[in-house]
Amino acid sequence: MITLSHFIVLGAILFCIAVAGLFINRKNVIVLLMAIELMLLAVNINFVAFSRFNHDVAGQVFVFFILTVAAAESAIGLAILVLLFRNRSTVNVAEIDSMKG
Amino acid sequence: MFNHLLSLLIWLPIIGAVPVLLAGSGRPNAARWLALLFMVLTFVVSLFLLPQYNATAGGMQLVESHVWIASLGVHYGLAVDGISVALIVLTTIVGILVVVGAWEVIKVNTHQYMAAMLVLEGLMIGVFCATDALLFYVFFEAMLIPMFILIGVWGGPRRVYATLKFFIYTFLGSVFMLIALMYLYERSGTFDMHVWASLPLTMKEQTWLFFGFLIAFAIKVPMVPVHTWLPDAHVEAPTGGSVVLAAVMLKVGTYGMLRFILPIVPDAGEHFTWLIVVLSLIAIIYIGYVALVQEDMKKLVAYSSIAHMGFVTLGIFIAFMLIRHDGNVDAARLGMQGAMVQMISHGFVSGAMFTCIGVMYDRLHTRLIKDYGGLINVMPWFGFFYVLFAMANCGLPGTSGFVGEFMVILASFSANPWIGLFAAFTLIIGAGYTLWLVKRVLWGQITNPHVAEMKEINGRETFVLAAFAALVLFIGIWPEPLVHLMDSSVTQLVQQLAVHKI
Amino acid sequence: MPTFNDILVLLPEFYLVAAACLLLLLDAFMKPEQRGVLHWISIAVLLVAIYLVIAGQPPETVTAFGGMFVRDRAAEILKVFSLLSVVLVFIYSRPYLVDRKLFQGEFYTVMIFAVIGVMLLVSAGNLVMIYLGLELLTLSSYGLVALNRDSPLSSEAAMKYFVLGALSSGMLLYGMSMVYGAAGTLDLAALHGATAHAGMPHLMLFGLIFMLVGIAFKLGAAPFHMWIPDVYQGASTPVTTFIASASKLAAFGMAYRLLEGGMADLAHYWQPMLAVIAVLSMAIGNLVAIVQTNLKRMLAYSTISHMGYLIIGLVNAGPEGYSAAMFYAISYALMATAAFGVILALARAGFECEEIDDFKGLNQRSPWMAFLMMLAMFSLAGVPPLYGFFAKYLVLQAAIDAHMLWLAIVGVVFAIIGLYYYLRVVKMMYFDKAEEGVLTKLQPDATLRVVLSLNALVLVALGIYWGPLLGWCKQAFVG
Amino acid sequence: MPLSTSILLTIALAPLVGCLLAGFLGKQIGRAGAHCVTILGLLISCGLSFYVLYQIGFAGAPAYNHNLYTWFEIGHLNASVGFMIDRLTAMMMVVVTFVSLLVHIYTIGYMADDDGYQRFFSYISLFTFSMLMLVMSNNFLQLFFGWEAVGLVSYLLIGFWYKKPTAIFANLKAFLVNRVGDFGFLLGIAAVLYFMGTLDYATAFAAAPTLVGKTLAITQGTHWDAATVICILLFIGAMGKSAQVPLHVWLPDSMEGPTPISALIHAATMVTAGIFMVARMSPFFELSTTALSFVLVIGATGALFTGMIGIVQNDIKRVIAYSTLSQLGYMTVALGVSVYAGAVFHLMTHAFFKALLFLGAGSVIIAMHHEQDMRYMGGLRKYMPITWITMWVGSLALCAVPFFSGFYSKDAIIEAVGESHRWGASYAYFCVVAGAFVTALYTFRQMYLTFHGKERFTVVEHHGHGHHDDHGHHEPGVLAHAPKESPWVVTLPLILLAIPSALVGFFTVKPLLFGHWFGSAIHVNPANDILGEMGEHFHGALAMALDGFISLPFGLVVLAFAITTYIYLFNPAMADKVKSLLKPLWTVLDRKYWVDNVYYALFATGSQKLGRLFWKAGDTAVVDGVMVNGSAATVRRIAAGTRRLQSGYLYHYAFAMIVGLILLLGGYWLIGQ
Repeated sequence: MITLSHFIVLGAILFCIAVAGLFINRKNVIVLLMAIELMLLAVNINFVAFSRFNHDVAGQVFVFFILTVAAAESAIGLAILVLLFRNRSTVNVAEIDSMKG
Repeated sequence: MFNHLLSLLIWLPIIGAVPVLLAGSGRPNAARWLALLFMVLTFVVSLFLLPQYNATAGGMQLVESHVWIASLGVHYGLAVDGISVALIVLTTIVGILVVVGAWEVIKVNTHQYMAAMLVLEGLMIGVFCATDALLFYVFFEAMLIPMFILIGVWGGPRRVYATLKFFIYTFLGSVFMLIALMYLYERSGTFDMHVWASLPLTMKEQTWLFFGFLIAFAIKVPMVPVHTWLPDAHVEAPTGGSVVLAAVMLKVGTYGMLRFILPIVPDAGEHFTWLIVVLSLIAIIYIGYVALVQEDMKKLVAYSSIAHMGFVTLGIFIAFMLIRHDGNVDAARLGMQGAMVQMISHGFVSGAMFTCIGVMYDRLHTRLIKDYGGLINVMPWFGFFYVLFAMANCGLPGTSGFVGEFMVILASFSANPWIGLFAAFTLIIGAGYTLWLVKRVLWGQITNPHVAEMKEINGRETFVLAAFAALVLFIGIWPEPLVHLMDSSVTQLVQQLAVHKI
Repeated sequence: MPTFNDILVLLPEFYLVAAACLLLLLDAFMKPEQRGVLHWISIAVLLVAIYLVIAGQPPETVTAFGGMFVRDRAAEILKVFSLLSVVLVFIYSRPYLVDRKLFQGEFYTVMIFAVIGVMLLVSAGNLVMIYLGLELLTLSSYGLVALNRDSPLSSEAAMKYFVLGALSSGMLLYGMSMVYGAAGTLDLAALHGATAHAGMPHLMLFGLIFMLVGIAFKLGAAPFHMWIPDVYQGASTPVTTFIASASKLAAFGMAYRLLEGGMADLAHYWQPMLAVIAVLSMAIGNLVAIVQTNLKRMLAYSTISHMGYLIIGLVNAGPEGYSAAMFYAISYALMATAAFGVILALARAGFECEEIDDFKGLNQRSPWMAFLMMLAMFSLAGVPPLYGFFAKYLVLQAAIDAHMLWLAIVGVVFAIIGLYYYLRVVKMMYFDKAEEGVLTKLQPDATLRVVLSLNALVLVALGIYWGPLLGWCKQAFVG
Repeated sequence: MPLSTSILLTIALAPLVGCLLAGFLGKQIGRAGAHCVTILGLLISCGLSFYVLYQIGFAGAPAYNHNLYTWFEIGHLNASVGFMIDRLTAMMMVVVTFVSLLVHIYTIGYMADDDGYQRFFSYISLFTFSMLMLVMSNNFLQLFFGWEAVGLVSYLLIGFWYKKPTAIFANLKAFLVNRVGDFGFLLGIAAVLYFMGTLDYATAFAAAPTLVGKTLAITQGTHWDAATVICILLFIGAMGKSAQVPLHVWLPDSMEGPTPISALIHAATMVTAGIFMVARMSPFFELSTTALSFVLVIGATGALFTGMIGIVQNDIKRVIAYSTLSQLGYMTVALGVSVYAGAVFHLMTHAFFKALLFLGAGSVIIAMHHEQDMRYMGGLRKYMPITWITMWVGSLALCAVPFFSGFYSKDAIIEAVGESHRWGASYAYFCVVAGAFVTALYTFRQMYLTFHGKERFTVVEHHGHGHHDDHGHHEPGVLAHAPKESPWVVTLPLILLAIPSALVGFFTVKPLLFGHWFGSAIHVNPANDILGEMGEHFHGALAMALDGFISLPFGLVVLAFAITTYIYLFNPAMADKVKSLLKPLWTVLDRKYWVDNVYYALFATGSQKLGRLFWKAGDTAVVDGVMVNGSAATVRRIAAGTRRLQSGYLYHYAFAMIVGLILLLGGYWLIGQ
């Protein structure tokens, strides 16, 4: 029997992976974008699961909004990435540290 | 006009700063004359206070009260009692003398200097009038800005250190007062200081509030050990800045004690009287010794200011001992009155001393004692004034410096002979550092060839010094008008001390 | 079903969306040399929006679209000041943009979209609306930060902002999902009633914490503040100004909606957490600002500390506190526009005027600008009689009101430390001599000067007479 | 006829007007103008003082006691400025104005060539005003005003030649030492106020008996008798002003000032203010035998030991200065045995003969072109006969040779001490008797060295133009012109002072000492009334003088006369022999018992060291270093550390957010617990 807990745990695991991806990854900015997508998906799983178990459709509607925004977000993210690469000739996270302190 | 006399006094100089600023850096003379005009106008208006204020009746008079911030119950509340009137007149007099004193001395950005002075004057008057605690705080803090600019822009080489120290030090103290004010507001729902005076508070509350207020005012006064900003600020400040700082701004600290600590937290005040008394005595003796060995004239006078302000705090708090332990109302009034007279007197004496140093500095561009010597040979009239003010500084009878010290020592002795003894020690140490300074600067052969070229004071400088001299002598010879002006207010303060609030 | 009334309630927002689209079109058909017209039209558009907000203000709180959208006093005030600050940003930035060849239509349209995001966010009545408003604002902001396409710093800042912003939205969403799971509703008003007896209290609180992270990030409070310095520094100054003003108002609105609207019953959980965040923000902001040499970066840290003070107001969790915090947010927006405005007024092609040393001897070169900057600095430092003091005063009072005297004391202690770096700027301007080679000419734009002067003088005026504004803020929360 | 206020005001203010005119308009009115206005002022003042003395002392006018104006009024405490004129005051006024008048006249000659002519007149007139305020006061406050004001003028006058390093050292020293006394004095006044609740003499004196039994808590459990505390504190003031041991060190140094003021201030009037004050306060002092014994011992010590220093001095003025110290000791001794009238009597005679001696010394100094070292004098009697004769008159009076005024006052004191049974009286008796011998020794030595014997100077004519004020720059013992008698403005005061020095004692001893002339002005307990006892076997001034010839003190004077005559007239080499014979003693005296050195090391150097310690260790190191700059540096260090957290790396930023999240979760867990 798959219970709500399973979904929540799955969501949590995905979320953790995404978050870990964000701060453990020291190579490529693209991976960060992927991690962000993953994080939103984790959230989506939560919403869908809760929606299903709460018998409330609003959560699923929210998921659609999230998906839409995520698409826009990715577009902007990639655009910024392109810009960054044009200016800095690198997409290495460990090299983006000209501002600090 | 008389209904809004106090508002007029506050805003006249502040608004006057606008045309002075507009005169711009290109027309320094216009700025000077305008500034002088507004200072004189303010002074004239402040003179109206004397007939308008009924000294016999006492209490807060010339009340103005308008709702300022309705939702908080904050008022634009102004009123004066005798002490305020005296301090306001002191402020306006010093204002004129400072403008005249800076006449040709300030050559760069004259308009800004004069405008800052005018704003400062208005704010200081505001402090002495405010009956609403938040308004008081606003004036109290706002004063820092023009003073910061005055010292920083026209100051000496280490002005940055000095101004930052001055500003942060003072700010440090006042924010704790702010907390205390907020607490009282929470308790009472008002900022009316009069209401706070009758607000019952537990000892624990009073203790915290006491220290909140104390740290603010102790820094402003300044009391040992939070005094080190003052010598630095004085040394770097331009003459006018030093004069205002010593003559008026320090009084704001002790004035605050009168308005906040005494009526609002009398029981804590009584409990910690020993602390203030000890700190005051340390200021008198320890600072006296420190003053003795200063090599910079301004630093020396600055330290002597600290010592003299020690008498003010001593006089104020000795009243607690006298009232609460001995029930000696007359002696308490004497001590308190002594503190008040000392405040006014120190305003004139220290102002004059700093003006004198300014006169010398303008000629030789050094404040080090060792660069001078034998000044009397070339500047006999200056020497006359200098000796006069030096004597006032060491409390010679017949000068204003004596009156307050005398009263405070007498009252202290009544409270406890040992306190009187230590306080009276100023007679020796005060004379020591002041006259040694005079000896090294004024007397002797001229050793520095540049001193020989120094010119006698001109008419403008003579006017300033003579005005100070006249005031110093007047108060010294006949203090009764001043005492009478403040007497009923002092009596009320003393009566308030007797009220237990727990 | 949505009615015409619903649309009327959202009239300013609808109007702005339409106007933004029109502007976009207009820009497409406009010759580059006619952009000046676009500038004025944009300003006019915003002014009309302000008028619509004020004129259409309903006598009491109304909701639209089934509670998705709330139009109340608080929202109105925040909207007015956000719009106003964007107007200021437009006015201040024109010469700057022209000098850098950034004077393009998309700046205006994207900015207007961002402010629409602000308006939706502060009026949100539902978690979905919160998210959408927030995303509209932040996505626009990402773009704006990257506005200067040729600047490596800008793109770096945009990247950092983007990644961290996405992370924080992710956390916010994750929190929302849990809250949703626990309470079974996305509607804030419904949440309000549901939080106390939610089926899964732990889930609820977990959600709360994740949402707090989202709020703190948006405000820029420590330890979620890391993006602020880099973004402030890297973004072109007009954008920084926007982020420091309208964006902070929005963040406050979001915090208010989530905390008071949805989570008021859990206040005793989030109060201490926010208190810790406030202390950390004040500490880190004020401390690190001391060692900065770049003025924009210094102001960034100053923002962090100011957000700490703002949060003190939130910690109160009562009308007193919210009004203080709102008052604070408004004051901060005005002070930030003034301070950045001076930077913008002094910057020229090839000279950003963002190093603190660039301000050396400003009083000699341009006394009036120095004076305005001084007002802004003293106001930021919280010295009376300037506006910033009263804002600080109110939040500290709110802390005492909430029986958190210690928080007020911590607040003032850090205010003292903070004082130092503001004074340092004044010191540079007034006490130091200008360095050789520093350009001495000002931007000649008269509108900029007049408006900037007004902006800075308002700090004095509101310092002297701030009763009505406080009254409005109070009314917004007393209800 | 009661005295009118306007007369008294005129007496006090006439010198002040003179002072202001000469001081502020000195350039305009010129030298002659300056001395004219001041002397005129003094003439008025002096004449009216004599009138007042006549009225009060002989015409039976009642004592005057009225306030002029209120200085301040606080509650029941009224501090006023006013005059109290009784016989004591009247006598003092006459002494002060008379001596001052003569000094004014004398100054015309003495300061003739000085640049600061007008200034000098202004100062001495100011002094007269201050001194009059002191003696005429009817309350403690004004007393203190006068007390300090004379100190101020003394300060200004000692440093009159402000270019001389020694002068400006001396005036600072004088002021500071006086301030030590004033310190006690002020506390004494505070004590009076504390116990009496008033500063007014009449009220306070009337209430004096209530002091009996009152105590002052000094520490827990220690209570001191109120009267004793008051009296000793007040007397400390007198010790400063009247140069009593151990506060005597300033007076010899004060000789750096011009001679007229040495006569006026540091001999005749100001230094006797302490004596006057104690006499004035007799109602208090009579309450405390402890205090009186203290007074007695201090005075006796001064009378003998400071006089001894005079023997080894070579500076003509310093000899007289030490003699003044010694004579002030006598007066104090008289106070100590409750013989206030005797003290005041001696004060008066001393004022005349000591002023005379100083002015005579000044006359010699003029003649010697400002050479003050007696080793370069000798044989001057033939050059300046008037000075010589008048100085002998003064010297004989000083040595208390019968019939001279000094005899009556001093002998009475010695006798009274002999009669007294007060604690310390026998020590005092030894001191005053031995003091008589010492007095004679240094006086005759001085006379011989100055006026008699061989001339120890040479006259070199056309030795350039010796300028008047470059004192000490010329070669010692070489004069540009032969010494000559001083002009009449100098000799006239000498003569006018010689007359009372010789005669005043004879005529006034009866009323002043034994006739209760002072009446209620001086209060003596019947138990302490030694003068009363002595009066029982007083049979007139003549008899007293004749008795004096067979008294022990006179014998000692004769002995001293013989010794000095032998040494200085007949065997000058003997002086050096005695000196080497008594080398240790001589060193002790020459070093003035090392008191100056100890004080200098302890107070001047010590204070500076202490000050520097406070400044560097307290203010600079602890307050500024640790507290102020230290906390600033700490903040800065923390800031620099915190700054490093902002590493610039995205993953660190993200990590910080995660940490924050975990913190909050942890916090929640904590709350949950």
